[in-house]
Amino acid sequence: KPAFFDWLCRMGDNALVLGHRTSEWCGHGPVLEEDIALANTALDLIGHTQLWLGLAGEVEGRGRDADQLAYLRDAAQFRNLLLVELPNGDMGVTLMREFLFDAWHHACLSWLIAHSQSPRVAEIAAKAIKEVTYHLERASDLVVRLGDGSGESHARMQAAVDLLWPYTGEMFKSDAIEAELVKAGIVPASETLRETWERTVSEIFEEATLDMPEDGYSHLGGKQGRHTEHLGFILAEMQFLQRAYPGASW
Amino acid sequence: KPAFFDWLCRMGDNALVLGHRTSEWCGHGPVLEEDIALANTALDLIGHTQLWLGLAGEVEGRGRDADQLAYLRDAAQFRNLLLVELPNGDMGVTLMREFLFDAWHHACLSWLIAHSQSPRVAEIAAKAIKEVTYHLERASDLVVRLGDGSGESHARMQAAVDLLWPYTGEMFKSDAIEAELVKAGIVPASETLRETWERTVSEIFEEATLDMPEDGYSHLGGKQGRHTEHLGFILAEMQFLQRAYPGASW
Amino acid sequence: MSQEEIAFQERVDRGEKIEPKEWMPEGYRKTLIRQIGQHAHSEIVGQLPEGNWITRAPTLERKAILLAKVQDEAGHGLYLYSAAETLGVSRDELLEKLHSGEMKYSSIFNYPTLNWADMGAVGWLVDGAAIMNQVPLQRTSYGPYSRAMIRICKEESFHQRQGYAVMMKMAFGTPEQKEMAQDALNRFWFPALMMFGPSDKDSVHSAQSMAWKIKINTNDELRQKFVNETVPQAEYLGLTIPDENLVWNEEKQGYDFSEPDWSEFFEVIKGNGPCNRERLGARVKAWTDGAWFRDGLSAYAEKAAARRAAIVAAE
Amino acid sequence: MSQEEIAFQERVDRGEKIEPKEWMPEGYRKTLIRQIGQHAHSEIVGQLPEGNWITRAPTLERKAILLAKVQDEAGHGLYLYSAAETLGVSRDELLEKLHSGEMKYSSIFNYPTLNWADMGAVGWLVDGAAIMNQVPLQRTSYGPYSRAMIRICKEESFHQRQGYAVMMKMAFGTPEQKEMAQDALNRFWFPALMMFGPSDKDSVHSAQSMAWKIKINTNDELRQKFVNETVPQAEYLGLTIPDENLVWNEEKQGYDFSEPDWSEFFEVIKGNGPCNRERLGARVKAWTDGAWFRDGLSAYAEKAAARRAAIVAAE
Repeated sequence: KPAFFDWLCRMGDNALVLGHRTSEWCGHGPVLEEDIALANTALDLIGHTQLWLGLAGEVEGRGRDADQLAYLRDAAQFRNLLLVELPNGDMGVTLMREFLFDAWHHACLSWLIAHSQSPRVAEIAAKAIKEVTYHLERASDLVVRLGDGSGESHARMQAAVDLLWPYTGEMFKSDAIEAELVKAGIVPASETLRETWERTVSEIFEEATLDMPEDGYSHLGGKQGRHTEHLGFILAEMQFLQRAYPGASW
Repeated sequence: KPAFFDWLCRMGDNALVLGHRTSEWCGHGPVLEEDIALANTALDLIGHTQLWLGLAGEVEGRGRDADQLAYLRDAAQFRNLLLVELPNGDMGVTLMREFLFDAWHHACLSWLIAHSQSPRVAEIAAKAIKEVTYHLERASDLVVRLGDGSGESHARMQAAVDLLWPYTGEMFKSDAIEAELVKAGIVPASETLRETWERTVSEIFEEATLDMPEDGYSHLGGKQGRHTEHLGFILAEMQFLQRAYPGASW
Repeated sequence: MSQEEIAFQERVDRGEKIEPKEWMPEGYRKTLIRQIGQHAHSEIVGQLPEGNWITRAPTLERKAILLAKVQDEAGHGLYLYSAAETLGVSRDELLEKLHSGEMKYSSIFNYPTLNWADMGAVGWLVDGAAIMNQVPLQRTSYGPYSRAMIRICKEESFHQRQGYAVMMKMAFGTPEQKEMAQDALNRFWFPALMMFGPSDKDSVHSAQSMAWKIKINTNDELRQKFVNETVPQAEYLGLTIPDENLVWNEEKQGYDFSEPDWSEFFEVIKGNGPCNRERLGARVKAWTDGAWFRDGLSAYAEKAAARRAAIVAAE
Repeated sequence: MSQEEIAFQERVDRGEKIEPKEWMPEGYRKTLIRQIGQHAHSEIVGQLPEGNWITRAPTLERKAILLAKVQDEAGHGLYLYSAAETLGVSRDELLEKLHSGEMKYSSIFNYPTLNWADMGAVGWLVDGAAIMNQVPLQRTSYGPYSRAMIRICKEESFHQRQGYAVMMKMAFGTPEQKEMAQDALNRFWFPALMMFGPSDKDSVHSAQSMAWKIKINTNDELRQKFVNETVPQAEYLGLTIPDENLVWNEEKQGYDFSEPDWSEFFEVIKGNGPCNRERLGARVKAWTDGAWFRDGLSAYAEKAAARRAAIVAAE
């Protein structure tokens, strides 16, 4: 049960933190259509956060709801991938991160729908996958168009790949908490998602004329609560009102 | 007494917020000597914060100490000038802001030492002025050297002046709270400091070959708690630990 | 008036809609472009004051509502630029004029959002005033504009209700929350009144615009209507409108109230509002930083078109 | 060995200090430049992990202490670049090598600071290990280096005590604070042990450096000394050193402990540590963004010199 809680926080925190980063673009996008699409993506992710952290709170059974989990845990209790907390960089980095994450997210949700022994988990995954399918299509399309676009857009997209690649390995790295849930048939072993992910990524990169880096060093730790220095600043901002006015109703 | 508390917060919050902005440069300065000088300036300002807010807490008489005032008030309770909460910009903006503020700060402290009917206020001013004199000398020197430096450094310094000028009028704008204390002989009327300030600024600008803008529209409100959108973000970061772990001892 | 102009005016008077390809006076076209363009700009600049609180929204639900709202505003911008495009001006041309300062956006967005209750006040007062302006425009003479306004008004009134809901939470919340609500009302009341523009007595364009049904009511009529509707809402919230002269006038069956400080209004229009530099700066920066993105997409579109042409040629 | 080299080695053996203008072997000079430069770089990069918490320091006093500490580090950088300059290399040359990646800084600064207790752990463990390395270097053969180390060690031991004081507050504080303290110790323990470098058995340079008294103790000696001193301090705090193999060895009158993961050490040196990109990136950005500032000061200095020359010529 603590393992299940932990895993649900991983899912919820990915959505929450990526939603936060995405929402930072609101009103600052390169074209109006992007302003709309980015706000929409952030909105979907906040919706997923409510579902995953809501279930996490139920599983934990200590009366914490999704808001309390989102707003009253400090960085070391967060379980998101390092990838999603990195600064937005330019729109190339933001889109590439979105694409690399979506490709994993889609594979993960697909497995959960098809195989999870937890009906609640399968149900949330089924709700989320519709939106994530759209996110993945949109991100793939833009990666292709910008990768195979102008000289500058190609260079920026390749720089984004090279910057983010060392943070992708964490998606496929198992640990004891996951192993427990894999045994129970609730979640996929992380490494089993790699093949689908790599297929998606290599297909899109080929079309986008982008090089896939060699696998090298991977930055790890997010799933265990060891984050980058960025997460603390995200939370200081996100949690301010709940921290400053404890118990108020909004 | 509420007026006195309010005025002491103005002094303390100026030091706190400018100290915060200055400290953001730590480790990111253009030369090592600047790293040292900026850290030192920030350190001095935090020291002044402790003195002013410490006295504010005593005057208020509700048991709040300097830390509680610094860490547990929200933006609308802050009384600093808008000038000090503006983003750092480049080093030109940071130095110009420092100079414009120091010139006022020095004039204000000088008055307090010579005339304030509150011995406690005069005593704090006497402590602070040594450091502020040094800040003003340093900032003046750099404004001159950069203003009369290269074409680019001149252009950046002039751009900094033009950006910051509309925020200087607030330093010389009185209100009812101040009027009460002026009557009691504790503080100077804001407008009386303008002459000294303008003399300092115009002398240095002349040497620096910088143009003094026409007086135009002034942004107001900081002294009454109506701030820019920037202050909320400063406080979210600054106050995180005190807000997240209430009552802990550090 | 030429024959064409007379015929045109008769159509407008009969309540017919003017459609894009139909003849219209040059002044009508120009006034519409200015008005629709300015409205479109207001929608996209209007993302910023509320966008300022998205990352700090106090609950996940509030965050989602705010995101949806900001997204709607961008969507409204899109409808309106499309409506303007039917008059022969491209979105990029209009944006260029926004960025250069040649065209304006609503001054209200040059005020800062300083506490969470501002998310309520913006919805309640700013969207409220906008709706008051826009509802009559559903009956405007230009077809595409009228249809855009119908769509927009539906969403705006939803936003206004959401804003009022935030206000209720704050006004009926803790003492600190109530204080924030009052502070928000204090700061937004007069700027909201200014949204209707100065008294029409001083406006030269109004008469012609009203004849063309581009403008339906006078500024003063709408302002009075807004005050009449808003005061009881503030009373329900237990908040005080920051106007000592506000009083019910039995005779006119409406409130008497103080004029806003029009010198402030003109200062803000001149660029001296609290946030003019930040707001326009943010949009210009977004546009400039996004140049490579737009260029990249264009380059791809050209390549793709060339590839398709090559395939067609080979067949 | 040449006569000069023999004489030089005899001076070193007698404990004489070598001064800047005196003859020295080229290898001695080069090794010193590398060692002092790397130490200077470590001081300035070392501002960043602690600088990360200045804006979030939990009390005004803690903020002031942290500011003073970071300022001291920059000051140490200044002494050390000056010491290196006496060997004929300018600060700018050394910085260029830092920025290009040709010269390194201490790997410890590539680890992130993730909670407030890290401000304690950095002082206690990182400064503690640094002092352990530096105290013997007060007796190093090169005069300017030796004198810089005396000054630096005094301040560093003050920093270490402050760090330990933060650790005490955290370890004896609320359960959450104690958890942060333990977490900080868990993350910094092995990186601190790595600060002494790999075992000297594997190092080719060590023997020569020791003969020249540029290096005084072996890495393993110093690491053992550090563990012996630190374990009781951790016990006093009620914290657990994250090493299952840690045990007192009565015979050697010291602790047995696990080797750090040297593959991690070499990865971090290669650039793959958690923060290498951020740390070096921040310094390069500071330098690049500051170019106009440095150029402006130079331009002024030239103008001022020309003005003085003109006055002299006119007299």
